[in-house]
Amino acid sequence: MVTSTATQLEPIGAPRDEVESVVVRFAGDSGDGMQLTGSQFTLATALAGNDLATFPDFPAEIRAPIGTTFGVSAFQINFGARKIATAGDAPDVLVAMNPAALKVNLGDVKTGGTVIVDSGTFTARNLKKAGFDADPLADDSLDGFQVLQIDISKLTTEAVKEHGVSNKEALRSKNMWTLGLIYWLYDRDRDPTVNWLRAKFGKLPNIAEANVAALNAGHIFGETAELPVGMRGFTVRQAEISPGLYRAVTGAEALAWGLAAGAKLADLRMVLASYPITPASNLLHILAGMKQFDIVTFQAEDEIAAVGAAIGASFAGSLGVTSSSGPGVALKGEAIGLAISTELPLIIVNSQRAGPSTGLPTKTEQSDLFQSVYGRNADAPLVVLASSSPSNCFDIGIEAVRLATKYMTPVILLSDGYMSNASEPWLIPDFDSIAPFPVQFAETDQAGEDGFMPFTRDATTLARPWAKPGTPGLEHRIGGIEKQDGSGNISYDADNHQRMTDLRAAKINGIAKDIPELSVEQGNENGKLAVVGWGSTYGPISRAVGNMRDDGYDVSHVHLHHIWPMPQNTGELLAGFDQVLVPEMNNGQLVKVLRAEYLTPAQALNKVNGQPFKISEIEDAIKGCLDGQSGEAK
Amino acid sequence: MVTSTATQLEPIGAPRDEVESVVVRFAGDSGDGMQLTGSQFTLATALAGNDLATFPDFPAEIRAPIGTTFGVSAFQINFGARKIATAGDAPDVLVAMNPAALKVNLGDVKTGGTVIVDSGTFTARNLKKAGFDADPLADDSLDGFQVLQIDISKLTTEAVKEHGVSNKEALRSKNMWTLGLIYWLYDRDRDPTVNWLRAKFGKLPNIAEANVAALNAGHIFGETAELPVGMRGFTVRQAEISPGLYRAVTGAEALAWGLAAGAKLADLRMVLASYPITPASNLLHILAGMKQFDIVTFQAEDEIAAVGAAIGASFAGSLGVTSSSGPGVALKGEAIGLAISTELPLIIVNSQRAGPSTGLPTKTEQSDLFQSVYGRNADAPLVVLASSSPSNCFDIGIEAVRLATKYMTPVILLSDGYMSNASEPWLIPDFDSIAPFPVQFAETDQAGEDGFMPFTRDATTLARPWAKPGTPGLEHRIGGIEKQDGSGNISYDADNHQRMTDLRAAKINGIAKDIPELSVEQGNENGKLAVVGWGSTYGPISRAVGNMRDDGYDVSHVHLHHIWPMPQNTGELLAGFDQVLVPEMNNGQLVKVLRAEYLTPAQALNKVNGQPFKISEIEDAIKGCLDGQSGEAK
Amino acid sequence: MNAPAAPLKAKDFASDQEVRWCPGCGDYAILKGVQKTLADIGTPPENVVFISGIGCSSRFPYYMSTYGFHTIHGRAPAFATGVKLANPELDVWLVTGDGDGLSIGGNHLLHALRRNVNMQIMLFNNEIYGLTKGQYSPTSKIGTRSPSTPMGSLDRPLSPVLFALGANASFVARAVDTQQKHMPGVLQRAHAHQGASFVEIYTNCIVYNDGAFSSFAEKGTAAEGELLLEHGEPMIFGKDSDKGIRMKPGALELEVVQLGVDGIGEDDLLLHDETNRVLAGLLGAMQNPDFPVAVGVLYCEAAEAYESAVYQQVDAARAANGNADFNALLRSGSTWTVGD
Amino acid sequence: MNAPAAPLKAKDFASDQEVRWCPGCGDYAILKGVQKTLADIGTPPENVVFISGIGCSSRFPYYMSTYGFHTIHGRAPAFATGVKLANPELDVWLVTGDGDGLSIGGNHLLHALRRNVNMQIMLFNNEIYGLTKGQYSPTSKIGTRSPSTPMGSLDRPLSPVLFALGANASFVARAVDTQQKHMPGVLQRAHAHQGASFVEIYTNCIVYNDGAFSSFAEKGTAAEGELLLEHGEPMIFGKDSDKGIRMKPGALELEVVQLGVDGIGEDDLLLHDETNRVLAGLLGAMQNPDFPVAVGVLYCEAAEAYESAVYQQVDAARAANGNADFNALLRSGSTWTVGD
Ligand SMILES: Cc1ncc(C[n+]2csc(CCOP(=O)(O)OP(=O)(O)O)c2C)c(N)n1
Ligand SMILES: Cc1ncc(C[n+]2csc(CCOP(=O)(O)OP(=O)(O)O)c2C)c(N)n1
Ligand code: SF4
Ligand code: SF4
Ligand SMILES: [Mg+2]
Ligand SMILES: [Mg+2]
Repeated sequence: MVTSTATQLEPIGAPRDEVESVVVRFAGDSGDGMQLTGSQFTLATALAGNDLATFPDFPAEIRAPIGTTFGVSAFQINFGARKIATAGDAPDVLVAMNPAALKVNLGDVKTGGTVIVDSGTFTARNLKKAGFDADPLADDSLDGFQVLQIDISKLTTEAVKEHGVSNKEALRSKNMWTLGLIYWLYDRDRDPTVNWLRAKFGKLPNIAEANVAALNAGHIFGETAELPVGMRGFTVRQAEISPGLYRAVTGAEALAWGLAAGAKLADLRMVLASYPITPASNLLHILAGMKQFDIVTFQAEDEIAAVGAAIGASFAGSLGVTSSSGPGVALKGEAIGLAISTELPLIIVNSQRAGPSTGLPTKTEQSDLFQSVYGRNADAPLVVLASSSPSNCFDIGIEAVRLATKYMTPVILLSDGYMSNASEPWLIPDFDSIAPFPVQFAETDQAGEDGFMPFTRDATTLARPWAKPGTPGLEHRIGGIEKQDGSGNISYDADNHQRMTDLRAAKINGIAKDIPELSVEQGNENGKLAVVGWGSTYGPISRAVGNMRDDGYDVSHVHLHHIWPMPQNTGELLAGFDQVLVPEMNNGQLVKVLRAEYLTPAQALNKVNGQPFKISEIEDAIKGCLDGQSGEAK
Repeated sequence: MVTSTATQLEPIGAPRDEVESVVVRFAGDSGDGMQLTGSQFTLATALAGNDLATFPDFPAEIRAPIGTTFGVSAFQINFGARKIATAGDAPDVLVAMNPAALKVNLGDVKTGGTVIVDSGTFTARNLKKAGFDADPLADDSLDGFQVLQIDISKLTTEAVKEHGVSNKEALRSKNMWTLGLIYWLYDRDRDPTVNWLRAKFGKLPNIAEANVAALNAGHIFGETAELPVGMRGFTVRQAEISPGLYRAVTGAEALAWGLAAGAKLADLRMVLASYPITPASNLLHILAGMKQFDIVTFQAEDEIAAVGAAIGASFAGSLGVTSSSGPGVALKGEAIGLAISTELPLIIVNSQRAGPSTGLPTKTEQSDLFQSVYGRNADAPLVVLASSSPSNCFDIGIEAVRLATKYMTPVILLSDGYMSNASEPWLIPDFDSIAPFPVQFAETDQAGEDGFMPFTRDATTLARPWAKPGTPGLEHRIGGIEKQDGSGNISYDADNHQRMTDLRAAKINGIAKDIPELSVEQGNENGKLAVVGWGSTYGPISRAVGNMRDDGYDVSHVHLHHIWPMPQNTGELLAGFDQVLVPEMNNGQLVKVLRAEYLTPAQALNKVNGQPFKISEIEDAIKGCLDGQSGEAK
Repeated sequence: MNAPAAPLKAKDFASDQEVRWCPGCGDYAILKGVQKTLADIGTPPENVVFISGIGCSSRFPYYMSTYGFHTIHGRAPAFATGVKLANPELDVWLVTGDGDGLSIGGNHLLHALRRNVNMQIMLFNNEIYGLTKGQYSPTSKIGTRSPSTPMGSLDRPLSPVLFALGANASFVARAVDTQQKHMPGVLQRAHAHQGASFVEIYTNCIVYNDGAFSSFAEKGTAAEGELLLEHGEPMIFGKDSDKGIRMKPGALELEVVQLGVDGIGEDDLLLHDETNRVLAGLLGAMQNPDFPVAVGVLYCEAAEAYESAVYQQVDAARAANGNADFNALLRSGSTWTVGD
Repeated sequence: MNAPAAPLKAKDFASDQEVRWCPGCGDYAILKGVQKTLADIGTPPENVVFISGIGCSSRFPYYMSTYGFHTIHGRAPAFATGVKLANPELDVWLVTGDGDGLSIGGNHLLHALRRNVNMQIMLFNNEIYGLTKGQYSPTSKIGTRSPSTPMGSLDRPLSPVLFALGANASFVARAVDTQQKHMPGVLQRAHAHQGASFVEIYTNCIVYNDGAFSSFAEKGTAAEGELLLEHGEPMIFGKDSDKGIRMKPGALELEVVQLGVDGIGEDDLLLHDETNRVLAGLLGAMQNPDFPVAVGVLYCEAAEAYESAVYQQVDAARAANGNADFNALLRSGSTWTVGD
């Protein structure tokens, strides 16, 4: 049952090797439950004290015919005894539940890596569906990998026999068998998963027990079966992690909670108006389940209606939020201009995806920075923020609410498909320790002789007052036509338009004073090379810079959470480096903004293939910048 | 009847003074016929051999109550014996047909300039409507101007008495009386206007003759009345103008004709799909009247439908064109992304107006450059062109069609409200001398074994073939999902997405090789200062640079018609100057693109008050850059 | 103690902004009618919000002393929905035009109507684009010559009320700019209705489409050209109240009959039934010259307002989940502790 | 000489692309039905263009061997209008979904229908958003639990056919995915009609809304749950053809009657009249379980197609102005000569 391309076999129960970090990818058909498997393994790994990061990869099709390559679903986890920055470049271990999963994922596996396949699925029919001309288990396709061919289907069916489940149900537990094996491989505790299974299938005890049996059987198989050379259990030491209570969190969850927390801190009702679009819909779904937090969600007829309703909600004194992905945000441009002109708070969340146009909806990209900073008619400045990791979405969500309400301005918050779906452990903050920033609405006595003046400004922030309909004495009318400075009445006056344009720009630029200065994440404050990132490239850049610094390179990591306006010292900080490299999952956008703003001779490192950067790709680029340069440090 | 703030009077029939150039502004109520007056004066001036430029200024309201300031309509003309670059900074002569017209326009008049008012309209009621607390003709408001108070209303009524028109109709001829006076002032020929009046009112001969009588009466008044000191007739020598047949043309007309000409040269039917919006509607109106040129115009339900229909028309093998202004173009962003992704020709005309949001619809601005170059989701490159003057719209219209069809790409063509409405004399080109560029559609035999491959590319242009539905054998399907290089089938392949992104960028960047190199319009190829403009700032920059060069300043004028991609030598050319100044009617947009692309330390000169630059404003900025610098030339 | 407030007058609802429609524009009359209606209703101005899109008609909010939002072209229903979602207590009035509401904004109008968001939607129908200088609109008659259709328009027009009925609207009515006595009654009914109340108001654009409704909207033509609907009343019209509407025998069609001729009496006439959507459709389709134009409340159906259903869910979620506790939320699901 | 072309078969209209709907999705059946219809009609594939928006249903064009354009969400009618304006000879078929066509795309659908652009519009109604994983749509029943409405949806649904009638559509019909015999006939009628032919096709989303139409769209339920419309024929349905539809006496309403009971015979039943828009509205509103669901051609009215009127104007302009001469155009109006 167990065969191997390697010929020698190791004795059963060999001692475990210690490894610093590992990347495992579970891959199977959409129906094979790979996402569940992955999240259980994640939890077990977190409980084992490793640091980790994960990335689920869903198929583009809703439910592709079983066994086809475009129906393959995968879940990758990177875990280790050190700080884990990304979900990992190349898997050390690939679990392929069918030929299609093997076909799609094999190319990514590290040379010499381990490939575990359910050989029971390698039938002629399945091979054909996956597009194999010949059986890869039978030819030299897998040379160079550690291959574990196990008829998992059959072993699972046998293992669950006694629980009286149908054959179909039995095969549904294959993923638990596999999970059991991987638990053995990395010495994880099965108990939480057993508990979870029993809770999940509470009303179907035989299904629950069948799954438990499969899990145990896989584990026992690892302990007892004869595995190929080098294939023995591993241990991964606990990572040094700040103490406290942790959970796994995806970007979408953290963002939903961050926005909700922000609204609470601002003492506002939140109205989220959104139109479904991949990969942004999750935020709508999560917030739709949080009504008890005084959150109203509204599935509008389209993206324009969504942003319109959000702005209407803000006009009425709530926090208006709208969310979409690139093509949907494109539709919101005109209305965002109105929010800029009327100076109302508004949050626009963009979960970016690969484009242009419909593009690759399920693939990631960070190519909407231009659209965010520049993508509106006329001079229309607003705030642009970008979160750097799943858990950071919580903080950025709060920051977005703070700036939107304090400065009466729309804020675009950039996330991306990768970040929304990826998860990482999160040291859960104490909500009560976060300083609130309650909104002060204008009050009746603020109306002067000539009535209320909605376009007067706070001297420091340049924000105008926010007057809630329903408040006597503050009746006022606003709109998208240019407004008289102060009174807010329609004004066609030439000089007033100049003044208002300048004020709008000054208000946004002034926010630079109210955000943290830019500092280096790793490395020196000046030197040979700064690698400047934004958004979800944080992880790979951080690891790559760390590795290169370990190798003696003079390189620093700088990361921007505030894309517009940028921290006041940005130009100055970057001027301290001989070279500036800007890796982006686009064709070069932040790099252009930095060059335009500071004349920094920044160089682009672009990747637009729908996949996050590999650490090695950034390392190579750093070497490209620094090798061949003279001087003591590389 | 004629009084003056000056006390001395000159003898009748004094000899004429020669002046080099003059700016006259006609201003009155919307109902006073100022636009007609202006265009007749323009024609007479062109026939007199002067160079000229004009600018009409309509009120924002459709039909404001008579006599109010927001109902004032004006027409300005600058004419002279030299090359005229703009409609002029400050009027030498203001004609104010009522108190409101005086109120709105007086501030612009040159110190010492001439103000002609119809004193018959300065009633208490009209003064109040115009917002005057006291009669400006009675106090010191007009000190410092040459004032001609004439009861034009009364004189006109008398002049037309014999033609049996009603009092209302008589007063309608006031504008012709005034025109007659101005004709006398600048020694223009009345005959063309007389002919025009008789043709226009062919069916109402008494109205025609009343107007002719008013025109003549105004003229006679000039010849015979006692005018104030310094107020005598002028002559303006003929300008040196290339010989040939001329006409006056507005930007909207020239653009309509240019696009139509382009379609003809490309051998295509044009489908213009548009949704009305100020100041873009004119283009729709003009093309709607050109059906005999195989032009189909379609007033869509909104801007998205308009761009969609235009893309559909291009898919079907016609030239799809859509037109709007900033807020409307904002709505088209998503669909433009589809045209980029499907690589179909498409022309998007943006007649820019002041923003953000609804802004000042009837005021000009050139603040949609960012939106044009960057304003879409994802990496979505296209071509951006900008015309520099009313007549240049014809050439740029043709260039837009040439690039769109040759490169299978959307082209954004930037005009603006000022340019659309302004007119200038145009040496009419010979259409037969323009080289045609007929489109070669794919043919049945281009389909290979696996069928037609819509995403193969021409090796030089990187353009894909254009296959017309209806052609046997070329059936193919396209859409906004990423396409397999070559076949055009849907592809979720990572590397293919990278390749296609690169190809899309390379195709657009490659166009830089197919456009004229950037050259200086005036001045040296390198030196102390380059003033770089785009769009309708051409005129004032050109004149300002000319004036400053006459004064010995080392300054050159550079102008970009191709905004994206820019001419290949742009960076190099600009690098030859110590300083680069970029005047824009926005808050600094081209300047950012130049900095981002070439790291040129370009400085912005911004103006956002809804008005074109004054020559003096640019001259001042040039002085600001160069004065206080050492060196022989200033 | 609060002194009893003086009853509100129409002018209490006028803002200090100069009204800038063309002299003679029908919108002036509507403004008057609306101000009177609000005074009659007596809602305090601070609780009222006027929301509009873009167009001559959409300048309306500036002229009201209430809260107002002049938004962007066609999207007013979306903004208004957001206002109601944020604060269902506000009294929201929406002003749109035939271009704003039915051309660019057709979809938002459709969805506000079907969702039944509680507001009054007044569509000022002048069958033309006023603000952009006279292009034809989706309600313009076929053959309309306009700057964009110099040879005449070709598209079949929409009927705003039939559109609203097709959109599953729960309240559909019509009023006429010139009929100041009639309009406030219709608007009050619209206000009283729970949900999206759609009122088409014919208005004369004196500049670009003068006289579009002269066959029924003028003093001399109203009696013959118009049918005033009253729930439960027989459908009688004409200067001498001598004409009526009945179902054409044996057909699913209306016909005009002369009372007293061929033995036709009031009993043969249709009684207006506001609750019958099919009847509303038949009435909404009536056009001059063959039929009188129906004005008044065509259709009214009791239904729940969208935003009140929304808040019932919010309340239910609160009841089921207790007070929102962020620390509990963040700690829900699987957690683990990393020790010191 | 041209050899007489072999008659087209359904498979001549199948492209080489793998069909990627979920196994069991109703869209497969529609694909088959459409391919058969096109073969029956016999238009050469190169003259046919399929245009769609975004959604599971909107993947349709990829599976046809004709020209195809998978555009963006909701805007397909606009693209299709452009295609027809550019080349009225093309045979244009539009595929949209209940989300694509009635949520984001409602306005474009509305205007394509009222303009009467000559094309066939097939709205695949599965009462759910398939592609984005199961959110409720504008046709979902109130109370639909979906990822975005965990406590149930609150908006009143739209009826696609009533919407189309309100949009002044000239052809309105219905078909059902599972009824392969019936569908091609309806589609052929749609194709034959000059103008925008609207066909709602019920389709089962097996993943997110399985069984939404089981009360009439399945083998066992069709006879009782459905009324097949035929112009001029009495409205009879039921397994034993023993039920019928008539006007409720004295009311503007339909009712179901049992044939042979209370002396009711075929003569009492309504005859279907495709040309009566009001009848179409009554039929379109019928819903299970009280009424059978009406399928077939609900409404059909002869009308001119928009694009043919457009080209009549182009031809008239040509006839009036002679051949387009650019040099003459540029020299029209006032000109002057500057001498050497
Ligand atoms: C996005 C956008 N597109 C177009 C316009 C131009 N526009 C303003 S109002 C209007 C039509 C107005 O017609 P209607 O709603 O009937 O109002 P009316 O002026 O007739 O009262 C148009 C096309 C705009 N302001 N914004
Ligand atoms: C501008 C834009 N907004 C949203 C989406 C996401 N989206 C794609 S299809 C769809 C709904 C599809 O529903 P329907 O039209 O009913 O098609 P079905 O999948 O049910 O056949 C949505 C919301 C998108 N692609 N583009
Ligand atoms: S253009 Fe027409 S609708 Fe607009 S204000 Fe004037 S009369 Fe009224
Ligand atoms: S999700 Fe539903 S509609 Fe989409 S392909 Fe699957 S079954 Fe069909
Ligand atoms: Mg209108
Ligand atoms: Mg659907």
